[in-house]
Amino acid sequence: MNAAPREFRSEELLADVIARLIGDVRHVAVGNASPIPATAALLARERGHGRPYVSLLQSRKHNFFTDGARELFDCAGQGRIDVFFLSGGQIDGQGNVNLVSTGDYAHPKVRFPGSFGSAYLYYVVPKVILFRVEHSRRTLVPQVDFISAPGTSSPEVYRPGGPIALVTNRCLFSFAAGRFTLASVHPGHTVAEVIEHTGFEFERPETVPETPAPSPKTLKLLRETVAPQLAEVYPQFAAQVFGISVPSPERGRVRVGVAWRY
Amino acid sequence: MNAAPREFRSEELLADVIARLIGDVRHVAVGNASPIPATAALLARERGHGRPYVSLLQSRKHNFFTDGARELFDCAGQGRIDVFFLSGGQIDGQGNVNLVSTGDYAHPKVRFPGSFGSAYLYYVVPKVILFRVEHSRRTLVPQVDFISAPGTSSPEVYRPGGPIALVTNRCLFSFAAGRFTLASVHPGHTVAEVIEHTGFEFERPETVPETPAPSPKTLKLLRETVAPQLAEVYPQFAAQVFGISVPSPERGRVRVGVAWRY
Amino acid sequence: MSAPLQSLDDALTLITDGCLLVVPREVSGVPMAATRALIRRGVKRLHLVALPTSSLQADLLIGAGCVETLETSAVSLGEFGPAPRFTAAITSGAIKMKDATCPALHAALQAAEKGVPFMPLRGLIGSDVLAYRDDWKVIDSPFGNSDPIVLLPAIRPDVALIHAPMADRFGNIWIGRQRELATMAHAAVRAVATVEKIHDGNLLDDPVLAAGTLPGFYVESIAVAERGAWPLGLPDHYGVDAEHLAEYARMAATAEGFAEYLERYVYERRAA
Amino acid sequence: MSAPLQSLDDALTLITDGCLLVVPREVSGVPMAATRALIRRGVKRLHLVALPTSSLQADLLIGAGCVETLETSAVSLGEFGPAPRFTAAITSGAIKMKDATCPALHAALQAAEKGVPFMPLRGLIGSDVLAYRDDWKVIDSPFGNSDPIVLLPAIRPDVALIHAPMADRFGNIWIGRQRELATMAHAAVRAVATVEKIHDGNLLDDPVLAAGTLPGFYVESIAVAERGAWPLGLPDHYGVDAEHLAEYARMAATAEGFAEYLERYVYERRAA
Repeated sequence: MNAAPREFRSEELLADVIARLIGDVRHVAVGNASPIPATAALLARERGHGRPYVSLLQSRKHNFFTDGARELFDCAGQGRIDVFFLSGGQIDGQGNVNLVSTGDYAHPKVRFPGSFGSAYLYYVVPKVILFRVEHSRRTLVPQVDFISAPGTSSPEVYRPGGPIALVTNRCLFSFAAGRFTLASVHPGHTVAEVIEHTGFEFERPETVPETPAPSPKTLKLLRETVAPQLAEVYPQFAAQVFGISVPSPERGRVRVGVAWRY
Repeated sequence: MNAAPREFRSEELLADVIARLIGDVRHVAVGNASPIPATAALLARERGHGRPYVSLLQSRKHNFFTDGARELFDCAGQGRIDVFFLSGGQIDGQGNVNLVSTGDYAHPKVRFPGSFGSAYLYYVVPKVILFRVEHSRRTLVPQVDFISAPGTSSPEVYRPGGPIALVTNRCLFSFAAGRFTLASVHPGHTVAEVIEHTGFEFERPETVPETPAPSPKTLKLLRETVAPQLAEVYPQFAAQVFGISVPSPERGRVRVGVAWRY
Repeated sequence: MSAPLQSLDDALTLITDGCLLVVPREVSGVPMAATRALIRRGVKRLHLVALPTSSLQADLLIGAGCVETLETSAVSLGEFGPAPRFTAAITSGAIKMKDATCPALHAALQAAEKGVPFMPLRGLIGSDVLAYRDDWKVIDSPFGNSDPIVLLPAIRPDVALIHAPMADRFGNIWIGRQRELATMAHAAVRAVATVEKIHDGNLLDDPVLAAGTLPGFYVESIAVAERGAWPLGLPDHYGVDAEHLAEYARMAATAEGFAEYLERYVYERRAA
Repeated sequence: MSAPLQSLDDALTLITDGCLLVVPREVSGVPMAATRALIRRGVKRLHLVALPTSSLQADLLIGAGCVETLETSAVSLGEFGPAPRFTAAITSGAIKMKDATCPALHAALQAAEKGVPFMPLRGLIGSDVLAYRDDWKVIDSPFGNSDPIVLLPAIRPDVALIHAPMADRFGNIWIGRQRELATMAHAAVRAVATVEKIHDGNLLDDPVLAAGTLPGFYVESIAVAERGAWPLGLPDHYGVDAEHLAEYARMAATAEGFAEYLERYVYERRAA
């Protein structure tokens, strides 16, 4: 339709990619310090005219839980959470995620915060979307040093959930049958670059499509409708990316993905 | 001290007996439709100057639970309930209680309401006081037809709790090592009468003492201090026994032990 | 999520013949108006779980022939005597009874709430409650003394049916201290509620009200039923109608009297 | 029960060296004033359970040498980066770490709440979280498909330490939606709380407040600590002090900077 280059930020592209991955589901939950997945979930809700239900766990407004900190996990165990997001200090080609440490567990070289709910949610949430902005051989490795949660399980293990995709700053991988497949490369990036910076092996079709840029309609939705909602939870992010500033007495500054800097 | 006959009602005697059994503990819980145990618990609290803590499960005022209907059982499982009361359509000489049915379970002759929490609380509450006003060969049997909860358990079974006594309209039995022992006979009743009306065998000392009548101090406490508190939960009982009438918009009439009439 | 507010009959359409239905104990806010509506509609073959006990509600449903299986710890009219239709149905073998004990039902619902296949429970060993439940298992605990412990399979009801003081137009329901109502809704596939009234605004917006609120996310349909627990009570709102319960106990003592009760108080909707 | 209201230091005497202490996650109302008081007193060898994660609180206690064993799912300063003293203690081997996952800690506390020796949990199988926990067991579920499932032993803390908006003179504490605070108090042998203020009257007398109240029966001691969660936030009351947390992250990046932080903000009581 429109071959002219459009102006958009990489955060907007990533949110658009993730919103498509979310698809038509009932309930998306977004953990802490995840402004881009939160943007994507709110975008999906706008497109779906109120569906899916979006829980931003860091928010008071977009968070219906009243049974304490366990309710998210109980809710997931009941099968009521369709989509969740996970990241990792390391992610490997089998979909294993490592949120604990590198090197020997008893004498780690680098310690990450810890596994959070991954060792449970990765198993029970049908669509887990892996999200790691930094796409490098340091983060995307052949084999994680510690399996916080495995990408797949043997058939006797109860596992209605698992990874469906991995989104980075360079590309989108889909995940099936225990392997990643390069699904699309983001505008401005190349397949060769993806191969160079990926520590694990992955499938790829002969021709790898380019990730579609966000449409003008999507950009308008993001900037005019989603951004103001986001500002309650991620004021700094909303200001940086969308130029939206809403004073929030309850929230401090948000730095994207900083927990994973090492 | 005082050899002159004193005027008291049998409910006052039973409450006094039970209050002594309660002893020095932290927390007494009283189930539904149990006005005499409730009277005893409130009497024990008056004597202990606020200790034990008394939970009347039928009350809003004397009931601190805020975690729903399960909190009583969780609380007992935590070891926070020291005394509880159970009754039974049948009670046998091994301390087994039957709250389910007589005859064959599949084709019962008489059906009682059901086991309630007995199959749990009898095991975990340290002092369970059995209370059955009707002392007859129909209620106190050699062997219950259905064991809602057993009087004792084999050593490998986790069982910090169990029965310590059985109080009836005729006497007080203590319970230890899987058997009842006649501890005292209430004024106006005899050992011969107890033997005649008890369906199970029990130990008894050569001389069986008479259950002490409530002291004037106890009667004063019961009538002036306990009865008004009781009226919130058991208005009919408080009116009948103590002549106290407090209008209560939330409560209907209470008929003592009527659930066990058959 | 838009408000699932409906008429009473429409709200109850989820409760179909053969449904595994969980209802609360007699003092937690029993949906009696909804129960009468279900009887009028003629629901059949319910697997009724009363958490953990019941009084008039189970007795009415049993007497009206709506129940195939009953799973609970006790049915009784309390101060008003035995539950006559329950007692008659058990002695005649008209319904299948799964006798339980209160904390076992709480634990089995919590298992479904937590998405686990079972929950352990102390007690029970050596009782006939356990002996007659072939769906309950005993294992040696792999911790501590390897002592035996009972495992109870999760109960995941098709529908949880509750009554509460109020709901808002977003489907949120204020349940207060009756937190077993939240567990029921979490454990069930779907929750259906009647409420005394509609609260203006969003219950989750006020932190004090939110603390006692079941989020609308779990709630499929809501109908307003004023005094919807009558003749039972609603905690902190109204007490039991003692005269009516005494009348019920008298009438339901015989099958004929019970039929007359249904005619007068259920089918003719006089009191609904 | 009389009111257990005490001074902060007196309220904390229950938390002795070697104590198994459970504390709440970073957004539930963290007793930071109490944490600073514990550091000033020099508590040692804590077995600290953070339900299910922690931020500044665990980092401070670890840095100050109060912790022997840490059991939690994650420690991080969130937007302010890694938790530097936690990270340093793990890489140097100064503390024993028991890595968990959030729902496992919730389940283990609920096991203690329910008086059962263990709770089952889905997930975990095939993870190194499970591989490194020799206190967790796997059995084949005796229900359904005999599939493997993890059993977690109950965690029964000696003390649960919480911070909440208010308490009354009867020891009741209003916790609102932070219901994990109730589970912590139920599971622990004793609960100790700091609160922002004292509520006149009895919290249990008002059904709306009662719905969010932890009964005083579980509470051993309470101290008033205004802005007692600072520099963390208290839900619906105040937010995090972002400048302070950024300053902490900078200072605690080195052992020397952390010592200076302690001197300035903990020992000198400037901000307590």
